[in-house]
Formats: sequence, C-alpha cells, structure tokens
Amino acid sequence: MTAQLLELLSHPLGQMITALAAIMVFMAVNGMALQYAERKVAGFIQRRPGPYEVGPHGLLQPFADAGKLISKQLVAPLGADRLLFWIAPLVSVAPVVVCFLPIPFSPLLTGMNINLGLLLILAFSGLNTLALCLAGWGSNNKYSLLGAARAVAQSVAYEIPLLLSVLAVAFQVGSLDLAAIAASQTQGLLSWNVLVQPLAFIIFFISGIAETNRAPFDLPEAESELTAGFHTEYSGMCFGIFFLAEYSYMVVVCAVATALFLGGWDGPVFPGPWWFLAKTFALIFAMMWFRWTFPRVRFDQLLNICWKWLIPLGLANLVATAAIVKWVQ
Amino acid sequence: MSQDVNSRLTGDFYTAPFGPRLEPDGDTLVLNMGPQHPATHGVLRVVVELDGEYIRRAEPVLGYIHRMHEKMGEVKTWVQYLPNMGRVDYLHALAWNWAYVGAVEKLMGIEVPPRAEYIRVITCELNRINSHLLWWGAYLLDLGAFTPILYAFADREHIMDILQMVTGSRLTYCYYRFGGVSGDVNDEFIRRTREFVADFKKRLPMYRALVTDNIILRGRCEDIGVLTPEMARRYGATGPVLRGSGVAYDVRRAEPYSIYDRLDFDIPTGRKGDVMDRYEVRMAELDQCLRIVEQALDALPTGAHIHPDLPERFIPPKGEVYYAVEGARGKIGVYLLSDGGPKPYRVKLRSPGFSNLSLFAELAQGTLLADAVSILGSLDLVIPEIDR
Amino acid sequence: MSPLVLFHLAALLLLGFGLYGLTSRRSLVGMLISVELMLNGAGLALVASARLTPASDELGQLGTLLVMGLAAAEATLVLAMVLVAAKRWGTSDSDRLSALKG
Amino acid sequence: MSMKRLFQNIKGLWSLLVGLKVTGGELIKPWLTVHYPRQEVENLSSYRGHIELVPATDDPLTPRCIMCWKCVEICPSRCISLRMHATGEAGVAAADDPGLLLAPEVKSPYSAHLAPPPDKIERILDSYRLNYSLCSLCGLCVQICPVDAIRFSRNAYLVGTTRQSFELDLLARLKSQAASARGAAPTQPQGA
Amino acid sequence: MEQLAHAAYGLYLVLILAGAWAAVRCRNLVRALLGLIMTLFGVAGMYFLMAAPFMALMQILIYVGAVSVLIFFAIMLTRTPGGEAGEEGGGARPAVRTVLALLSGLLPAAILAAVILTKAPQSLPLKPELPLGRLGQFLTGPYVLAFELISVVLLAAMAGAVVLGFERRKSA
Repeated sequence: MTAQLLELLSHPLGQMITALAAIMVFMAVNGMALQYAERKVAGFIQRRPGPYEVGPHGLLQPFADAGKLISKQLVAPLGADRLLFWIAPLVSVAPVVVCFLPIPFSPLLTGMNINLGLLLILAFSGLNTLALCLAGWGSNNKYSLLGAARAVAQSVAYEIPLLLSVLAVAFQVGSLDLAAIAASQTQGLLSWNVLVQPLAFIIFFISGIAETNRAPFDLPEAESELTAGFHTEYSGMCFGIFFLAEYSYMVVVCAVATALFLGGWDGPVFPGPWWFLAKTFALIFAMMWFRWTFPRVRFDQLLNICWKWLIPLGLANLVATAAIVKWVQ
Repeated sequence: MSQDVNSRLTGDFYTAPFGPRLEPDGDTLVLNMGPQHPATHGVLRVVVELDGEYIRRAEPVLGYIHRMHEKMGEVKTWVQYLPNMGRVDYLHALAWNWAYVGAVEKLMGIEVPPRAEYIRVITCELNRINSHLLWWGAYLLDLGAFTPILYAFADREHIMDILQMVTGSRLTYCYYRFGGVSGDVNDEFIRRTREFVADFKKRLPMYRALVTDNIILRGRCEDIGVLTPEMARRYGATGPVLRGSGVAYDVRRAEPYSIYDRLDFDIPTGRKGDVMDRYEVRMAELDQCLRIVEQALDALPTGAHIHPDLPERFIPPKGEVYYAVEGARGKIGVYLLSDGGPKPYRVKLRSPGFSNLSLFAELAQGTLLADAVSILGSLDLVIPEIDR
Repeated sequence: MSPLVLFHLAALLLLGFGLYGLTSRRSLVGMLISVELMLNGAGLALVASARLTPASDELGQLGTLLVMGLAAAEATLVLAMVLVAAKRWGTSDSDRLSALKG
Repeated sequence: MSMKRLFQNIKGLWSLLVGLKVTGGELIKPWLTVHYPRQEVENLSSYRGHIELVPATDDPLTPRCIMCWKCVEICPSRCISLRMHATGEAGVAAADDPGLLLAPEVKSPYSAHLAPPPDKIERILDSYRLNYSLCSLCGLCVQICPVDAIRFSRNAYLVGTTRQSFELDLLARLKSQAASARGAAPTQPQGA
Repeated sequence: MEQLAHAAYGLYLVLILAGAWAAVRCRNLVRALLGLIMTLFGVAGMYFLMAAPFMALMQILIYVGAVSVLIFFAIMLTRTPGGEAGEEGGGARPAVRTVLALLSGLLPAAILAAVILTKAPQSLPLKPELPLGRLGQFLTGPYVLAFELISVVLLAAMAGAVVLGFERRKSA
C-alpha cells in the first residue's frame, strides 16, 4: 500500500498534484504569516506593538481576520458584470499556484522539474494583470476602472526590465532552469549572482516590487487617489483572495530573486530549504521596510523610472553580460 | 455608462456648473472624490472631470459639515459662544479662541494683563506646531507614506500633554477668556515646554532626513501646483499658502496684535509657489514657532493671568469690531456687530481655509489626479473650518 | 484518428470560429479577437505538423513563434487604429465606418 | 547638464537609503504607545473630565453649592439642571416665589433685581444633574461659580452604552464618593 | 498514459470550443475576450501535449500576458458614448448576416477538414522535445533574416502605434 502510494507520488503527475496541494497549504499559511509580519513590521517601525490582543502578542490575529473575511457577506455592486466580478479573484489566485511549482527550495524539494521554470513563472505571473483588469472592469466602479488601467500600464511596462534582468542571469548560467541557476551559485558567498550581477539584482528587485504592486509603486490601489483601486468593491473572502494572491506573488518574486541572485539554498550548517526560506523572507522584509518608509511615486514618474532608467540599464547589462559570456567562451 | 452618470447628476445642484460641458465626448469621466474619500480629510466633495488621468475641471463642493457657527453666535450670549471657537478649526483651536476673545476685548476695551498675553502666545504657538505636525503627517499619508504621521503624533503627544496641563483638554480648547486666560501656568508647564522645545529641535533633522530630502517626495512636490502671488491675492489666500508664493504676509507682522511686535521671528517664504514651497514654509515655521515660544518663556512676566475686575456680565456697547489673528492656515478674522444686547447681533467668521480651498479649482486644472491630491493636501484644509 | 488529424481538426475549429466571428462581428475589437483565434489555429496546425510529421521541427516552432510576434505587432497597430477611429468618428462599429471619408 | 542630473539622481537614491536608515533605527527602538488595559496614561492629574460637586469643608455628604443658578445660566449647551427646595417657615412661605429661593449672598441675574429675602432661608439641593452628552467641557461653569462648588473630575474612563449613562447625577456621585472615601480611609477627611 | 493524453486532449478541446464560442458569440466584448483567453489556454495545453512546452509558455506569455491585455485596453478606450460600455452596438443581428457568417466560417473549415480526413499524412510518434538551444541556433543561423524582419515589423508597429496615439492627443 505504502509502496504503491510512494510510486504514485514519485510519478511526475503525482508529484505535481502533491506539490500543488502542498503549495496551496503553504500559500494560506504564508498569507496569514505575512499579514501578521507586515503589521508587526509596520508597528515596530511606527513604534507601536502592532496586533497584540488576540492571542499572545497577537499571534492569533490572522485567524481572527480570516474568520472575519470568510464570514462576511459577498456583495456585488449594482450594474456589475457578475461573471467577470466573481471570476477575477480566481483568475488572480490560480496562476500563483502554478508559479510556485518550479521554485527550487532545495536541489530535490521542488514542485516540478521543468527546464523552463523561469519562463513558466514569467508567463503565469503575467496573468495577474488580467485579473486586475477583470476586477476593475467588472466592478462597474470608476475607481476600480482607473486602478485597473494603472495596473495594466504598470505591469506591462515593468515586465520588460524584469525580463531583461532575468535574461542576463540566464545568459550567464546558460539555463532557464531555476534549480540549475541556483545550483550554479553554491560555491560560497562569492559565487552568488548578487555579486556577479548587482545591477541585474537591483533592477529585478525594483521591477518585482512594481509587479507586485507594492509601495512605493502601489498605484493601482493608491488609497488617497483611488480609494482602493481595483478591489474597491470587493468584500469578504473575495478581497481576501486578492490579498492572498498579492502576498503569494511577493513570495514568488522574492523566491525567484533568491534562486537567481542569492544562491538559492546555499548556506552553512542548516539544511538548504531553511536557507532558501530565510533569504526569501529577508527580501520580503525589505519590501515591507520600503513600504513603511517611502511615499508613493506618481504615475508618470513610475513609467519614467522604468523607461528612462531600468530598461536602458537592463539592456546595457544584458549586452555586457552577453559580450562577456561570449568572450569567456 | 457615462450617460447613466449624466442622468444621475442632473438633479444635483452642485454639478450644475459642469452644466452643458458635462456632455461626455467619450473621453472624459466625471468622478466624485468624496464626501467620503481618503484624500479629503473630512467630508469635502470634489467633483472632477477626468481625461484619462488628467483633470479637466475640479469643483470643490462644500457644506457637508456646515454647523451654522455664525448663526449660533446670534443665539448665545457673548460668553457662551466661547466653546464654539474650539470647534471651528479643531487643529488650531487656540487661534480661533484668540480671534474671538480679542474681538470682544477690543469692542469692550478690556485690557489684558501682560502675563496672559505671554501665556497666549506660548500656547497659541504650541498649538500651531501641533497643527503643522498633523498637516505634515496627513499630507504624507496622502502621498502614500504611512509612517511619518505616527512620528508626528509622537511629538504631538508631548504638546498635547503640555497644553492639557493648562487647558485641561487635548484638542478643542476653550482656554482664553475675555481679559486673560482661564488658568495660570505653573513651573511644571514652563519646565516641560522648555524640555519639549529642546527635544523637538533634535527631532526636526530626522524629519528632514526621512521625508523632506526624500527624492520621491521631492518628485511629488516640486513644480506642482504653482501658485503665483497674483493668483493668491486674487483668491485671498493667506497663511503658508500665500507665503509659499513669496508674499511675506503674516498677520503677526502686518497688523501686530498682542505682543508679537516685541518678539523676534522671521517669516519664511517660498520662491516658486509650488507645493514644495508651501511644504518648506510650514517646516520652517516650526522652527520659528520654537523661537517664539523660547522668547516668550524667557520674558514671561509675573502677575495676574486674567484681568482682576471683570464685569459680572459681558454686555459690550453698541458697535462693530473686526479682529484678525494668524492661524496655522492663515488669517483668521472675526467680525462682531453688537446692538448692546446680551448676545451678538451678527457674527462673521473669516476662515482662511475657505479662500485657500477656492484656489483648488484653478490649481488642479490640467494636472494629474495624483498631483491634485498632492495640491489638495498642500493647502492644509480643515473642512469644518471651511464649512463653519 | 491519428493525433495529427486530431490537432489539425482543433486548428480547423479555430479557423472556422475565427472566420465566423470576423464576418458576424461588427465592432473592430470583436474582429480583432476573431483574427487572434484564426492565428492561434494557424500556430496550432504549424506546430502539430512539425512535431508529428517528418517536417523540420525547428522550422515549425520558429514559424509559430514568428506568428506570435506578428500577432503582438498587429494587436498594437490595430489598437492604435481602433483608437483613432473611435476618436474621429465616435464609434468602432465597422458598419458605420464603411464610408470613405478623408 | 546631464552629469549634474545624474549626480542629482544618485543623491536622490542616497536620500532613499537615509530614509531607510531612519525607519530602521526606529524599528529597533521600544514602543511609545501605552497599552491601555495593562498600562494607563500618567497625565490624568491635569485631565478635566465632566464636572463634579465639591463637598462642604465640614461635611463630605453635603455639597458646597449655594444654588445661585449661575452655572445653569452660563452653560452654553444647557446641560446642567438643578432642583432644590427650601425648609423652615420662611422657606415654605417663599415656595411660591422662586426668586426668594435663590441665594441672596451672590448677585445672580435671577436675583439681582430682587430685594434680599426677609429671613435666612435654608435651601436644600434636591438634585444636581449633568447631561454629559451635551457638555462641551468649556469650564465656564467652574470659572463662574462664586464658591468653587464645582470642579472637574478625573473620570477619564467613562464609557457607556446608552444615552442615559451620560446623564449624571452629581449629587449621588458626591455621596458615593464620600462613602467610598470613608470606607477606604475612615480617618482621612474627604480630599481631592 | 495514452488514455491520459486523450483525456487531456478532450479537456483542451472543450476549452477551445467553449472559449471560441464565447469569443465569437458574446455581445459583451470583455466576456468575448475572456473566451479568447480560454481558447489560448486550450491551445497552450495542446502545445504541452505535443511536448513543446516552450511554445506553450510563449503562447501564455505573449498572447495571454500581452495581446489580450492590449485588446482589453482597446475595449476600455473605445467605449462609445451612446451604447453600454464594451457591448457591440446596434440591435439584434439580422438572421441573414448570421447565416452568411456561419457559411463563411463553415465552408472553408469543412473543405479543409475533408482534405485532412481523407488525405492526412502518416502521423509519426512524437519526436523528443526540442532543446531550446537548437531553436536559438536556428533563429540566429539560417533564419536570422526572418528574425530581424520580425523585429523590424515590431518596431514599425510600435512606432506606428505611438504616432497614431500622438495624433489622438493632439486632436483632443
């Protein structure tokens, strides 16, 4: 029985299904943990305790929030396109699950061994834009529509520098397989790509923040301009799903950055997956730190940063990398 | 969709100015910012017509928290109207206190003891710091920075504690009385105020490092919402909004009241008149407030805190009076008309926010939505004060 | 049926739907959607032929890639044209845009 | 020109790092907030809550109030209401003329025009109620009281779920305060 | 395994059918776009089935990530003043039009289907997955001209779109 089960699990399809289930659990836990962490970081930066009352040090606060979100009534506004309105949260959360598949937590611990892992993540993370569009359009709300328009322009623009920086690393390693790229940086700190490709790392991280709509690039949900942007009209768990998707994308971006630039599972003493998680969460902490420090940029400035700085720099970096790779060969 | 909106708006008096031009040409979007909106700090409604993200027209709509303060003045006795003043502008309540008290004192010819004058200056300037700090935090909140407002509140807390010691309240003060102030200050107050001044001087560089020098903030503020001195005059703008445009008009200097002519302080002005200049003027005013408080504390005379023999009932003679003070938002004017009865015949309050807000429609034209939020924030509006 | 036929039939379905949409749709954007359907059918047929017949695998996949690139370019251009049309005549309805005017 | 722009941009990036340093520094500093159920703020000594009656120096159970009605009159929001009666022969006789019931020692707008009563009338305060939901805490009543019979309470933690819970019976409050003071420290005369 | 592949094919075919149906029939253009996206996913799935994962991922990356978003923009920006947003204008479609359209779609498809069903070449077993490097070598080797042409076309399209867009703003 167990042998059969093991065999089933070791089958690629079985492995994938197991991985998908595990990823969903991970996403849920992660969403709650990150939400708690974000509040605590915000609290400490603002010299207050953050959530404190529910459970010891407010540890149960995420559960209380989840309970609240689940029990709230789901309301679709009058005149909304019901189909699009309800489908949008699903469209936003479903691709993230796939995005987790090729992330190598260790040489063995990965959802799916695919040699195009990087491409897979890039392809499916683009779907988030679509979800925001549908949400914005389906809500029959002007704020939502403006938020959606901003979201599209922003993510389409920032996808380019993101791709450029990723490509530079892919050129250097000669693979689109995240595990292979991570494995190429396991010869100690100096082999990490963050030291080899610092510019690409910076570009990737900035674009990643923009792609996940985090402050200071959180224009699609700029609350002082558009109240809540594309999710103005969402209540209850539908909002919760958007929220979950946003935090999961954060993890994906940071995990990819870890695999690409920070040596993946490389690290002494502790087993690889812990190092991978530690690096990922360190990057997430940096994102939170940014959020609670900086004002929001304006829309044209956002695009200027992308077109005038990130894309030229990314291109230059890419060309230089290609030249050096060719020369070394 | 747009037609639908049109038919829904036609019944609305306030959208009438949008009138025939409200006809959509397929490109514009009429958007209501407010009355419940995170950027309007209170119940202000701004009807904006958007072309993409650009604002074609913006029309502020007032009256959502009109409480008839002026009319209330006509049904209350002269003394009873005092607590209303703290509620007109809850952020700089003491300036409004002062404006009304000063007007009645002028009308009745009541002399204020010097100690009371100094106490008024100290408390009023502390209150001004308080108001500017809240503006600072709220403005940055508008721009998407969440943390500064809590740092500002940490400092505000000290001021509120200090003011609570003498006034007993923390926000809507009713402290000044005809002929003085309601309670004397003690040594503890003076000690803590000096402490605060020293502490706050150390905090200001942190503010600068965290926010003022931040390139994102500068990008959001510089060359945005440029207000020419001519336009500021045309709309009757006062306070930091006017001074940001380079006009060094401050009631404390132009029509000195109380003991301000004896104090040494500068009037910071801007050059370009953009949002950044208004920001810098307010930040520079924090320094000046500290200077004034220090000087006043040094020179605080002894004596009574309130005129010793005041009449039992305040019945001013027939006549009219206008008295203006400098509030955190600009010139606060109180006009009183007395018919010799126990109640004012007419009370007119000139609130600086009203004039400053009226600028917005013209300033916001042609800007991005995000810039309009920035401009709206830079005017430092307190909606209850505008509606009165 | 052989896999090749199956894939080709799917591609044909797309072609049929695309043609139907192209003729029945009235708005320019709707027509664009139909064109994309047909392009997809073409890509599917190309890749299927390349993978399942002796034809060059690389060539088929490259061809499809180029079609995708072209589709992106075409979508950009059509978007701009639709915008101009909508701006100038206030409609993106192909029936009402049929008149030739300068 | 472009070099200058570049330099400016680098300086701008530096400013972002400085901002991060500031918030990072604050991150590791202790909290500033006071945790209410576990801690309480310390500045309540200067807090001015709703008004309360001051007891007479000799008897903690009777208020110092002389029932001159000045506080009732000056209150801008009319939140104070007062009821009293007079005892003694003169008091009963004066019951028909409310003006006589007012304190003669102080000039009040109600009593100013009246001649002082022929005999000293003993006035007894029946109730002194404050509708706290109307009060604007201006302190005019405390200031005008000729005998300092009203003061601000330190009751900062007043909460209620109904409108009635803010209609305070200050006389009852005075009595309960006296009782609790006696219960807590019998030797201590009722103080602040 | 064979059955699994057939089941997957069926699933993708259903996706394609349903999506294409929605794409050509839905009056609401955003829903039609949603149908198109379903179809795109179905086609991507078929690429996966043919062991061409690179094509599948490029399909999602380019079509779903870029082209459909562009179309969404087109829908959003061409809201006509009179009609409901994103709806096809005009009243009911005339029956003649529908029949003609049906004919124009069915006829070529039917002819080609007949050809395929009768004259289909032998289907070979699936070739091994094409390594990505080979594609790249082909693109920069024998087909470099096509590659460059595509980039020129893309550039021209972008420039054209920008020019057209600018004209729009001027007239506004």
